[in-house]
Amino acid sequence: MITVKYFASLRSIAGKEEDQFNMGSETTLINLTHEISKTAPIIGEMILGKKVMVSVNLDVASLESIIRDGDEIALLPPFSGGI
Amino acid sequence: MITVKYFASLRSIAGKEEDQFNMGSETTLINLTHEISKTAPIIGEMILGKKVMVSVNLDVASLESIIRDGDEIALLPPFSGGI
Amino acid sequence: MSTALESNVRIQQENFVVTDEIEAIKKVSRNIGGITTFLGTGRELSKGENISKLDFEHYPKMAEKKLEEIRIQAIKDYGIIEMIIVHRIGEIDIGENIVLIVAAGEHRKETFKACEWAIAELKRTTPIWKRETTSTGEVWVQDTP
Amino acid sequence: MSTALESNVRIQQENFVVTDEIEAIKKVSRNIGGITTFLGTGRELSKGENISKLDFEHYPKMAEKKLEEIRIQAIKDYGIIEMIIVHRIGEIDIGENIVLIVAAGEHRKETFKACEWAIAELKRTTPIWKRETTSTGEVWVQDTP
Repeated sequence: MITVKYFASLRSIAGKEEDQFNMGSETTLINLTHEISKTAPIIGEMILGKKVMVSVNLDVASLESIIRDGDEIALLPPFSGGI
Repeated sequence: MITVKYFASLRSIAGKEEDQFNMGSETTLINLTHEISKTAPIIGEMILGKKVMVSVNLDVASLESIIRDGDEIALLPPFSGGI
Repeated sequence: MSTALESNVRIQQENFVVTDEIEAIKKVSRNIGGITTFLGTGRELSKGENISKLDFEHYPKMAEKKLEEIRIQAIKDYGIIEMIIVHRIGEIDIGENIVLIVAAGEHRKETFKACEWAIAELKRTTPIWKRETTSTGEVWVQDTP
Repeated sequence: MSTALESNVRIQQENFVVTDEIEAIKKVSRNIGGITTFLGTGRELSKGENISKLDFEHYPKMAEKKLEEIRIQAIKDYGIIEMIIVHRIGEIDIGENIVLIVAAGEHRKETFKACEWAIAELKRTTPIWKRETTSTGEVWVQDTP
């Protein structure tokens, strides 16, 4: 299973903190995005339109990145820490 | 009387914290410097050679400045405050 | 990870005391001559609107990892001796402390540069989000594109 | 002179507490979002020599006047909200606080600029002198030509 975490404004849009997707042993972020789009097309569009960044196991990743079973994906809206 | 104050390394050279000079009602810093040079030629040279700054009543002044009876002159070696 | 990570970069709900962080960094070396500190606090106004409350959320583990990367790079690139970064999360009132960056070095110039770079880099790379509550409601602030 | 002068620029023998100065400056406005602080401390090494003690002397009244001029110009030129400057005099041990500059503003950039300018200006214009005691004796440091 692949875990997808939603943060800040994304959590409100998704209506949940995280999801689980069964994508087999290996796939790409873009394939995962298509899977997310099936139930949350708005979020899919945000990912493809680079409105949110995506991290894989705590590092920012590109949509072409390979992801594997057990990976932790997070959808990161623009940061606003600091002041 | 004109008061002359010596600070930091200048105080060690002068061997005192301050002096009094009777220069009449009005003179220039350069005339005062010549007066100082009579007893402390090294200090006179430092003033003329711009090794020390001179202040008149708390403001930095040039050697051409007019000084008056009652003024407070200070001889200021290069500053080293802060760190 | 080293104990340095645990103490020198932190994300926490509770407030921090600037003097305590400065005294901690002073203990690292007797050759520290300059310490530049940046403290971010909650402002009342944002884009003309009155803010009544701030709320910060972070991505645990990733946020701490980014702060540690900033600390390591600041020490390396600017030649400072040590850096402490603390960011608070949760509810924060107007005037309260939000973020602290302390850069200690032998001389002042590198500490100013490192501190200014670190707060900009934190805003750019660290997964922390701010929600502002105003009279018109709550909004997640999106500073960085 | 105003009470601002008495509290915001000071030359004193006793130590200061950074947090106290920051809390004092925070009270000036609820629109402060960034506070940059520079703290100068006594280093052990100077030009390769071990320092055992520092001693600071100032020209009373003129030094305070210069600090107040720096504060006023920093607020005016950099658009910050307030600045506090404290410089200690007398004997200071290695690691102890020497000088503190606190610049508070709405945004961080102007506070970094104002703080960095102020410490450079202090060194350039304020009649304060440092005497270092090393194993070879005592010497008045002459930084500024």
